[in-house]
Amino acid sequence: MKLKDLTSPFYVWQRAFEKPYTQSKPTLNREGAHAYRGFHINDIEKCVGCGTCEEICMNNAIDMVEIAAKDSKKGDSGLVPRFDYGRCCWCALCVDICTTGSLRMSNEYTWAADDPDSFRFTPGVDETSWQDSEHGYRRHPEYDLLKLVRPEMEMLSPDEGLKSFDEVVAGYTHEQAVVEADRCIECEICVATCPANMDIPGYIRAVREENFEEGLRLLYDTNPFSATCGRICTHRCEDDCTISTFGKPLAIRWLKRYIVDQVPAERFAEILNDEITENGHHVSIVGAGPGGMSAAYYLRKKGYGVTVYEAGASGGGMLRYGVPSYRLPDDQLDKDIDYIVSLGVEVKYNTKIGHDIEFQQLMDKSDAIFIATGMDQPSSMRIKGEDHPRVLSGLTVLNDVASHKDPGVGKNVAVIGGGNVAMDAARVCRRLGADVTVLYRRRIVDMPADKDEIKEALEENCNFVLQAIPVLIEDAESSDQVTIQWGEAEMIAEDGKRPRPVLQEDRMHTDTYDSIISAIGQSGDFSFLPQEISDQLKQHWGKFEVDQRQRTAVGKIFIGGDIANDVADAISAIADGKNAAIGIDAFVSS
Amino acid sequence: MNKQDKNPGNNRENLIKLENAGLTAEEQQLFCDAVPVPYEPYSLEFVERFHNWIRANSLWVLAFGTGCGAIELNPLMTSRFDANRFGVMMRPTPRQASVLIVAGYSSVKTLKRIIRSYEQMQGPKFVIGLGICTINGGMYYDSYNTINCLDRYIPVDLYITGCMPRPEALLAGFMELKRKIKAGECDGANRYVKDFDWYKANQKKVIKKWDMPDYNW
Amino acid sequence: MNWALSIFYYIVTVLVVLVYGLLLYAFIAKTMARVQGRIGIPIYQPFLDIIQTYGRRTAVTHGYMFDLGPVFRLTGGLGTLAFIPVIYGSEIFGNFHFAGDLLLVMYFIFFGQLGMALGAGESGHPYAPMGIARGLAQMTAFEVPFALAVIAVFMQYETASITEIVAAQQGSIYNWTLFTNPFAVLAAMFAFLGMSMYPPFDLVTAPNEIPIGPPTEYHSAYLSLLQTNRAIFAGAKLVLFMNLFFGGATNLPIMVLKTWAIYMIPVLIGVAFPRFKVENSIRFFLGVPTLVGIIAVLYMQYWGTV
Amino acid sequence: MFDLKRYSEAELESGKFTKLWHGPQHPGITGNMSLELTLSGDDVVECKTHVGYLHRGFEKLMERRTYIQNFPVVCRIAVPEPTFNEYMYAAAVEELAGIEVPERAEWLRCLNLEMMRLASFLMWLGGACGSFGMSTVYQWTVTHRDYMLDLFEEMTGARIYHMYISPGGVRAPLPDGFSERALSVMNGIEKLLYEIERVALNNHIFKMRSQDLGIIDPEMVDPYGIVGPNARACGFKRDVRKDAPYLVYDQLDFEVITADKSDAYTRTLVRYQEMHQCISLIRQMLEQMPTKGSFHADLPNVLHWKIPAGQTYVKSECTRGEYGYFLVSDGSEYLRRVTIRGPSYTHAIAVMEKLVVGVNIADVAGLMVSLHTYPPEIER
Amino acid sequence: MGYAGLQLVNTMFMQELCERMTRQFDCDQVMHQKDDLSFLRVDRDRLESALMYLKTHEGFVHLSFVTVIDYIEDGFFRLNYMLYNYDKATNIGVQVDITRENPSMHSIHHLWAQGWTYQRELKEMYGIDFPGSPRVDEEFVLEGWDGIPPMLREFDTAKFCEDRFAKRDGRESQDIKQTMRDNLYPERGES
Repeated sequence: MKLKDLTSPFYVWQRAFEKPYTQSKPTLNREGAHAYRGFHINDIEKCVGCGTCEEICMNNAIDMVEIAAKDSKKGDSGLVPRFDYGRCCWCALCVDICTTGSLRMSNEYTWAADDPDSFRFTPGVDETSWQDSEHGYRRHPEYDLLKLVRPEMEMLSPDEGLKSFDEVVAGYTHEQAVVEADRCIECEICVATCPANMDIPGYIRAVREENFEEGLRLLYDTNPFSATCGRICTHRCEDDCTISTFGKPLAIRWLKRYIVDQVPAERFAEILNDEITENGHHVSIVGAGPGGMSAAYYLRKKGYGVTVYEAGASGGGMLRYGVPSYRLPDDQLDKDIDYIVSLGVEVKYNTKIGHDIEFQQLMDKSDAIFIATGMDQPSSMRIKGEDHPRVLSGLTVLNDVASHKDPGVGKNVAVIGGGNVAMDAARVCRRLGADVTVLYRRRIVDMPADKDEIKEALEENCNFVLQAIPVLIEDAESSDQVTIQWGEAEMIAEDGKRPRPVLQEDRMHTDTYDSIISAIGQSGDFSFLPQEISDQLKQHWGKFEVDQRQRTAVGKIFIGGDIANDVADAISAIADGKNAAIGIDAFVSS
Repeated sequence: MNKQDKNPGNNRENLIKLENAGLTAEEQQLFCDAVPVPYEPYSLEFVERFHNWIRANSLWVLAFGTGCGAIELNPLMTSRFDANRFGVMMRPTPRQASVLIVAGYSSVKTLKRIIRSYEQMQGPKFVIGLGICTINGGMYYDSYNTINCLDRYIPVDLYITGCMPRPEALLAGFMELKRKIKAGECDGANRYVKDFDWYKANQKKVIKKWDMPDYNW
Repeated sequence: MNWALSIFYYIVTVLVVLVYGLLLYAFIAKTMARVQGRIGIPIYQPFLDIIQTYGRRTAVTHGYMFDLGPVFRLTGGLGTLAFIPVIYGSEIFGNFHFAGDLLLVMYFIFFGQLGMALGAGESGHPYAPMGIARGLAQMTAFEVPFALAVIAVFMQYETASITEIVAAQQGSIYNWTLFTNPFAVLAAMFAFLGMSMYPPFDLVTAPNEIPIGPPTEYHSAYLSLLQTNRAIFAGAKLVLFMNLFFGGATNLPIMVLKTWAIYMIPVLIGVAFPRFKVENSIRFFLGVPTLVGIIAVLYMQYWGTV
Repeated sequence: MFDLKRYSEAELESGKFTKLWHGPQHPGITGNMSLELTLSGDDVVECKTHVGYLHRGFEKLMERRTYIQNFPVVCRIAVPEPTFNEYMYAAAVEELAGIEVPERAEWLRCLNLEMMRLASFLMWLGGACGSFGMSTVYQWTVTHRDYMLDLFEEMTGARIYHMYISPGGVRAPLPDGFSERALSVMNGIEKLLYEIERVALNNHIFKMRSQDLGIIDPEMVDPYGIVGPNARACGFKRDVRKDAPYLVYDQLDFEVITADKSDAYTRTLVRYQEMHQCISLIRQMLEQMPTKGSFHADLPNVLHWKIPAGQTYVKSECTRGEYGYFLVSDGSEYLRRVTIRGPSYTHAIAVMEKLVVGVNIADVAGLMVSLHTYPPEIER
Repeated sequence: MGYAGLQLVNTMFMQELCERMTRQFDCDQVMHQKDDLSFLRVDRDRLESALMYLKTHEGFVHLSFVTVIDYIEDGFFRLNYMLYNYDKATNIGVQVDITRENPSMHSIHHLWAQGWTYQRELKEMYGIDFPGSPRVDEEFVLEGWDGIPPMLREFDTAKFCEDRFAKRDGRESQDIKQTMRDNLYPERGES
């Protein structure tokens, strides 16, 4: 025994003369650290209700609920997360994975109550003491659970692309497709945005799991033009993809294309296994475009006898004549149409209603009629001289190219307009070896064309002249040429509305081109409709008014496609076709 | 609180029969079925109020670390947060304790001990459910061995959410408990007597090895 | 003196000692808390605790002995206090005294413990008898030096009346037993360490081994009685030691000061050391303290002249 | 080799001996478990451990959760020391999934682990003193542990369950000014440790109580699978950090601490020295740690993360010794099987039951603490 | 010799060991997971001797754990004995496949004094019997368990929970796709 062992313990008393450890102030509610994972805060303005938080929560602590302050809209389900603080473990995975960054945490942590059912709240909606807290856990900017970067897809270089009409986009390789599909968080927000309400997360999952047969079945559930849409769809879904808040949206379109590319056309029948039981009814469809053929497919699947009347020599409508083959090769379009035809749909080509057959005849022999003639008449620029022979319509140019004819645009071309047709026309002209100038009234962000198309057009050295309003078209010195007068425009916003281009009279320019391609829009031609029917069908801004299932005021007649919807793209037409099929089925069977 | 509505079987016949049920009356007495005695508040109101004030300021906590929440009781009771200065003290024996802290999840095996401890405590007694697991199962909502809602097995006077609740949150919880006791709102022990059969039925539903002596003398 | 009045004075004394005992307890608890680096209980906390346990509305009993245990314990405390002059020469705090009261006090000190032992033994909890066994064993052990010290004091003052012992120490600080008979005081203070239930001798209630010990099963009003007794008994013990060895007290402040100082001795050691096992404890008391006690007696026998 | 029973079952049940339950509701037990002691007088003649009061079925629950969802779950397995679970789980998943962790993340992980070790030891040291009746030291150490928890709170966002080491790296870099604050806490703890050395380790009664208590014979170490400080205290130079260096331990300067006799006191001493070692390691790391660079590897989409089929065993040195995860994946989004090997498993059951025989009832708590066991990791 | 060098030696040791084991105990499958971890598959009846050999002759003195993997699809349990060699710093996992029906295995409690604890756990959690192992039939972590062993793959803990432990009601979550359909395109998109 050492004496030191008896004396040194008394050293404890030294502590009595020091300041106590006890934290006397503040005793309660000491503020948590700045990055403390306390109670949740949700910015419901930002929240799109994607439900990823609910999915990742391992404790089932999150419910997605409807709230009064928010409605569903495209790209926003209108739901917000409600937390059960009888479950939450404050791991903050929900914050890490939050696609919009709306969810974060405060550094508050005190909540005591006697009612066990009271520990539920909807952050951002329910009044809480911590909702304005500045501190608390946030996802570190360099730390991502979401996959924000798209794999680079192989594309023809602009120079290469210009040399031929070969497809520009190579499509994903297997690895790329799986990696890209893996990015999907399956929030299902995009389903509402897709006009056809395709099961996008479903077929992306199929890609991820490399189950392409299942993927194809899912595609054909809602869209019989999958090969086509996989190439040229306007992919509104990608605009609303929740990943796009912080990163690149999912390449939904390319994944769809990837599925169809994996399955050879011969195996479609075997995989889709569409068994048809005839039900004895007959439906006539006017127009073999995407809308018409889609309706034909779904009606046929339900057992209807279907006859499609097409004025052109082959099916596909605008997809064939309006979309150049470097975006949509003909064989791909044929793949889709051939499958539909193979189910027993009768297509009468070169048959124009009102010319080869009277509309009334269809009315008499069919149980229902679906009209999807599309808009094939170019709109007028409403300026003087637009009937000049060197002023061509964009559609005509594309049509000629599609039918392997030379449109004769010359070496120096002006394209007027900013839509997809304008872009296509410009790029076709580039492939024909012309220098292209695109004149557009507004800014590049206002262009209705696809972002990809604009980008590719720019890459292919199309010269964009923006905020340019054509004023006058005149003869040029040479008869092979034409002169256009245009003025610069200023974007002027009037009382909060969308800015409008206003012509600046003092800044006028005059240019001379070999030809001018006008591509500022199209309209439909409904002259085949008998007057009494035409009177009954309501029109609005050149479009027919229809309901959710494409029904019109005339019971038997259903209308869809570009002539009925506002967006006028392929996928909307396909969706219209499908919904018309449902509507017709309901109508006929009632 | 319409507790009656929540009680599916508030008569003695509906009690779940267990393996011990077939024993002779003498042996059966060994197993807890006797209804505890309810207690009356003092007949004079100001006396009761005075006592409530005293009870609130002298909380004796049973030192039973039932789950992971016990880890935050250590700082609470020691120098940094020093709950002693608020009259909160640890008692190692249930007979003397007035507050039972169910610290987080309770496994079925522990629940049995919790009930046993609770029944040995003398009224008025208070129960604090600590952490999410006592409220709605928390982390272990799908575990085969942990209960989800504590208030089905013993009456709970206060819940503190968190995983784990920090010592400060615990202190705030104690302040809230004090407020409730002073206001005379904590009648958990009498609720337990009143709905004894309901509680027992729930307990017997999860605790299958029911060799619980009667501790309600 | 009127017996009724002296009983009234006694009751007053008990109350004062109770209050003082509780305050002293709280103060010591705060001191120990301070060493541990915290603030500790409020000074009035022991009062609240007593009323709180008293205010429990249910109680269970384990038999008559169980009920009687706390009563015996309190009787021990009250009896001890009854024959100790809290303040020397004071009419109110003088208490009862007669020629052999020190012996009676010694008896009362054990009476409480034994009564408690009987009661707790009936509680049925295994920790209670274990605590009792430890407590009695340790008590027997520290009783040896304490008895020797008291014998030495008897021999020194040639009286068994506490009042007279106090009287003999008046006048100068050098008249205190502390200076006149240092060995006896040393031996007694060793025993006091054992009596006061602070580490290293707190093995009766050792919380990490046998939680609470004998009173494990005591609750509600029983516990309230025990707590009351703890305050009174601690006060009585302190006053006894003050009277026997530290010259007693002639007024309240001196009493407070001296008892506090005596109380601080076990506390001083208590916070610095862990707990003994029971055999260590017995071995300890039968070692040096007993030796010192014997020396004290021998010293008085052969050299002690006052 | 199994058992050195001195009494037969029949004798134990004969009523000759006292049966005493030590726990689960008992202040002298670590965590929530119980010892069924059979006593002859004050001495234990037989002991049965009862665990399972904290059983949550983690291994089952983890089979039901995706790989990312498991990472907040695992830290609950050993409550006072969650970080090791996070690291082991992350390491196992990374190994099977073939993920390369950035260097900075390795340093941050290592720092986090060492801080956890120190915090855990602090609490343990307090408990070791407290179990012998020195509650003063317990109060001090728990407070200083709380200062460590403040650091954790800053670094990770939580006090107890940090959920910081996620598969792929860590969730956040160090906040600004962290190392200054960490160093000042380290200085405080170092000062405290010297105080404790004076007050407890050089305390006569503490030595008296703990020396020769629960001696682990070197012969016992292998059959009983004793690891960590318990084994090191009887001279085995075994430390996963040295034997199979993980994270950045091969870049740090430290020696394996051993002693020559594993009784309760020596085990305390070994751990005491390891605490100093922890402080030194933390200081080294704060100095050498890279302050730039990525701290989290790219993961596949965690919502449907599939890991190729495989099995692996990863281990690390926690405060109690070898802590390991055995992970089996079957190519799906869910793991097939995980086994968590906690050193408490053998320390608290087999070793405890052997060592406690012949020990005084008063020393059971002290012995239990000196083995440093955490019940939640036994039953999981 | 640095750590890397040591590791190279250990790797070689490991390969040689596996070869030796394959020769002696007919291990039908050897899997090298990493430098210091390999798995061997041995026959049920050779396990004891294999473990004994590894322990006494090859220095694998430390039993890290015993566990089992339930391959319910293929109808067998795979027992896994993880051993460790301190000198070579290498782990070896010895694996045995046993049938899922009335599973039973030789006890190893005489090889490692801690072995019985693992066996007790496996008996409770998987119902694998280890005849002769001490206290193997006592309850280990569960109390009053009345169902099939809970760690078996066929035991559905979520369902069990639902049946036995009451949940708090008032929790309902809305499906995003369905809500958006109801609100935005109620009549479209169905097939």
